[in-house]
Amino acid sequence: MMEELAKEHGLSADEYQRILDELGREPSLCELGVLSVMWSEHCSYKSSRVHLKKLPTTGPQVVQGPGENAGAVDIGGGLAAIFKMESHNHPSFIEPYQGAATGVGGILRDVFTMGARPIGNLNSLRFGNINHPKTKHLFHGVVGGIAGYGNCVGVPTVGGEVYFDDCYNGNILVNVFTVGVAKIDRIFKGSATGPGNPVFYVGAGTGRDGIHGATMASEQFDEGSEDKRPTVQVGDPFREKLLIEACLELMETGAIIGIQDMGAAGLTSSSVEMADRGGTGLRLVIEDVPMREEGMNAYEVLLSESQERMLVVIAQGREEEVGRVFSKWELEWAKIGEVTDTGRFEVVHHGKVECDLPVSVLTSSAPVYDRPQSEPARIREAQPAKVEPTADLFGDLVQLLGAPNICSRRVIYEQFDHMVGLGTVLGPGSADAAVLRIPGTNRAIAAAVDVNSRFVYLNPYEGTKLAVAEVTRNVACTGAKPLGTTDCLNFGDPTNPEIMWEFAEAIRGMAEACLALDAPIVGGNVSLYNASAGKDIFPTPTLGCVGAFESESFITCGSRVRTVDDLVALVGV
Amino acid sequence: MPRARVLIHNRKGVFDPAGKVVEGGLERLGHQVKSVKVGKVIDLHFESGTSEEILAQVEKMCRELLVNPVIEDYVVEIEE
Amino acid sequence: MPRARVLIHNRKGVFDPAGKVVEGGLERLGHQVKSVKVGKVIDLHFESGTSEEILAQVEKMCRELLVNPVIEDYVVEIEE
Amino acid sequence: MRIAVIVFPGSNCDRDCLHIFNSVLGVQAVGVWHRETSLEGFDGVVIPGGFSYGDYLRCGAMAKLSPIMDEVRRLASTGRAVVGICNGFQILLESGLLPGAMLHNRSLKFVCKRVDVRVETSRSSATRGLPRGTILNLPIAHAEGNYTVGEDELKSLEDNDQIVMRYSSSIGEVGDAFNPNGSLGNIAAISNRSGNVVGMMPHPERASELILGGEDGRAIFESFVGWGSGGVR
Ligand SMILES: Nc1ncnc2c1ncn2[C@@H]1O[C@H](COP(=O)(O)OP(=O)(O)O)[C@@H](O)[C@H]1O
Repeated sequence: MMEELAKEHGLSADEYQRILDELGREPSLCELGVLSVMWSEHCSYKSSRVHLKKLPTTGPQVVQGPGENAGAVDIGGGLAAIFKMESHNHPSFIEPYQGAATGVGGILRDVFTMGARPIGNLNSLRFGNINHPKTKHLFHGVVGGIAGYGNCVGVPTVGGEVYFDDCYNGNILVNVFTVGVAKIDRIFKGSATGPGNPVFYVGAGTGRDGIHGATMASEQFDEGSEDKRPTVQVGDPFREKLLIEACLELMETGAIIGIQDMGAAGLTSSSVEMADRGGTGLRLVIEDVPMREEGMNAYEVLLSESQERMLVVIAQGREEEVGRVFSKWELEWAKIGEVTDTGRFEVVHHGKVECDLPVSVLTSSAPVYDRPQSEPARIREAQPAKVEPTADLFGDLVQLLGAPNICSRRVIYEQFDHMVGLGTVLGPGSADAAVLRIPGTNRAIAAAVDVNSRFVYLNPYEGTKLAVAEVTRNVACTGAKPLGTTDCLNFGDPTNPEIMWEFAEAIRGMAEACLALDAPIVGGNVSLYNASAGKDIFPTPTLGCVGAFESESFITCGSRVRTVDDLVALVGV
Repeated sequence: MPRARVLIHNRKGVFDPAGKVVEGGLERLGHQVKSVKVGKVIDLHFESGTSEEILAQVEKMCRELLVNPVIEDYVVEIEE
Repeated sequence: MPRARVLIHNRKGVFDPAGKVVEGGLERLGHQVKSVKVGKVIDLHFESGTSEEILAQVEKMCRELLVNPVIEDYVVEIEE
Repeated sequence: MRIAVIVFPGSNCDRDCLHIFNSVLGVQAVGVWHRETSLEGFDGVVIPGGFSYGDYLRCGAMAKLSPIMDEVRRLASTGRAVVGICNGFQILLESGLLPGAMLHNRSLKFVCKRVDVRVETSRSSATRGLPRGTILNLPIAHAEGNYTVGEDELKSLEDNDQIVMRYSSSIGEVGDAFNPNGSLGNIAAISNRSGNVVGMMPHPERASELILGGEDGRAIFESFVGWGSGGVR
């Protein structure tokens, strides 16, 4: 029976056998739930890990590479830019407004978790054909959700990109990016150290929403998937705003040992990851978790993906500071457990042990696959398209400028508050990258997100190199020096060897370009199974880049023609 | 003139942030209330039609536009 | 457990942009509707109390917080 | 001179306003948490923009319940300058310090862009140094800025010179084409009768430094500061 249940949890027969071997016994239902989310593609990167290892991730400017909640680069003046990009594709297809909104919420938490005040959001969106019957609804929902969340938390949405293509008809992409700034010597990590230290839960209460969202994000869409509805969560940007302020205030007190947001797979992945990084164990008491629904069991509490929650390890003796700060900000908080030296993830509910697993089984023992690859036939068969010039070049130009993939994005970015925070020197529509100054200093950064997935489809290796080149060039055009990149790798079904080949080739190109341009990858996200009705999307490795200015005075004027008689020069090959 | 009323709330288990905030506000004013849910009401006026016709039509509207079944539940009330 | 429902609409003569948008949306879908009004519904649950007590209390809540009389009208319904 | 910038749960332009006072104008300003009960020693109050209480129920509705609002009311009654920006304007309306209410923008969408506004009076605490007819280019960012008020009150606002700004073209034409949200009479800002309490939808703090693309907003802060502790004029 357990085997059947394991299958329902998305674990293969092999994977289940591996669990039996590791544990020497059958897991409990609760343990099975925990194992399934930790071993899901979303948390374990089981299909991508072998490839991601090949990316360049170091450099003198790198303050924090992959492995933490977000990456960080040194922008001078004792400051670090902390940034990350994440996908919320599948939830946004099912419920565009809330899917996109909670995507923004999640990426913000990844960044302020590290001690950075978020100063800018960007996004990269892909929709189906503009005339497809679903596109309009999805488009308005996603743009509305990004606006609704970002505007309310008071982080400006300063740039992004939007493309329409048939390949996204049944599987849109919503990639969201946040950058924040922190003092280099005040960066916080998601690590649980010091056995005996209390573990606190802060933020909104836990409900039954989003249970199994993490597994859902790794499953392919099929006809019935629009019915898998309760897995979508509702975001509360108001509470997130309070959470940002409260966490930043608590960080000032020095009471925090480690802090981590509860993202996909909620309480489970956050506590397991914290114990794993700290080389410790964690013991949680379910009935102490703030809940907003009655009668929730351990399984539900562990797997809930309720939004706007954080896990914090506090130095023993500093407990009352948590209460002081979080009560002031009108947020819920509770001590829900402590750090142990057992190396185990233990969960008790009313005295009953619901889960007792070695942390290592959940993390390092998770399966890793080097899946088979094969080059798709289209790569060699592709022929250059023939475009015949017409007599009416002006007419063609007008038509091009009005095309959905080229026309003005004003209707989108005017719905985003792109000025709050007084940082936006060059906002959407004014340059190839967003430029944000850091008030109170003479420093500024630039950030951009880019990829042309059609190029990547035609040649994953060259196309991804181009994406890295484009995103760093867009940053450089504003006068900033590109320092680091983050990626969001949206691909199809990894069990299809052709998709895996696309993936490996894209990584090869990305590695080469990032190395050549000295823009190491400091963080990233992988989203697989982007397919509907057996049809995969174009491989879409979205790149985000952050660069810095030595001084505000190096900011160029953006991409606008200024005055009559200005010189126009063409630079490059 | 026949009228239909659609009452829309977040589904059970789906978080209702507005309700939570209103609850807090009422408490601050000294009111004792167990829980608050905030939803939408849509009143539709028709030129004509029997209750059955209107009910069928409004149900269709709910499916097509008015309600987001992923997170919302609804009730239709017909008045003549 | 007693329950009160407050139905809030924009006052007559006050523009109801949400209603207009829904009206347009329904028309585009081929529905015939004379007019649409979009409002709020607030459901309040109480531990206890008679209908009269609750009605009095909810009326007070409406005056103090729930309703903005400059633009809104409301109706209270009590259920036991 | 000491300015209070009120901070509600969900305010998000409080830090921006503090920056303009403290770092750009060199005027001391401090954030005051909404649960405080005294504004003793302050000469003016700014209620900043944002989403107090998430704008749930109605914009500004929850904020009016905060303890600090009694003090804001008291300070207002002594003639000190009280300016509400965006969500702050909505809070002043809900609190009854200014007449009228806000509806959703007629587009039903949030709108963030620069607009031109025409100054309609120089007797408010926000426009004291500015001649009537001055055009200011200021950002707006709101979903509910569609100001409305009863006919009689509108007339009284007009008769008493309480309309502070209207949306306009860059050369000062006022008309529907320049109205970003559908507000009655193209109103962008109003004041109370004595002119010391002002609510405005535009964000002057976002246009007070050249590096952010304009300085028109500075005049508003300078007027506000200049209103001083002198009380009713
Ligand atoms: N989803 C979005 N969110 C915010 N800004 C956007 C979005 N899409 C496009 N923009 C902004 O609109 C402008 C034009 O976008 P795009 O057409 O992609 O420009 P380009 O091709 O020149 O990079 C850019 O400044 C970009 O940042």
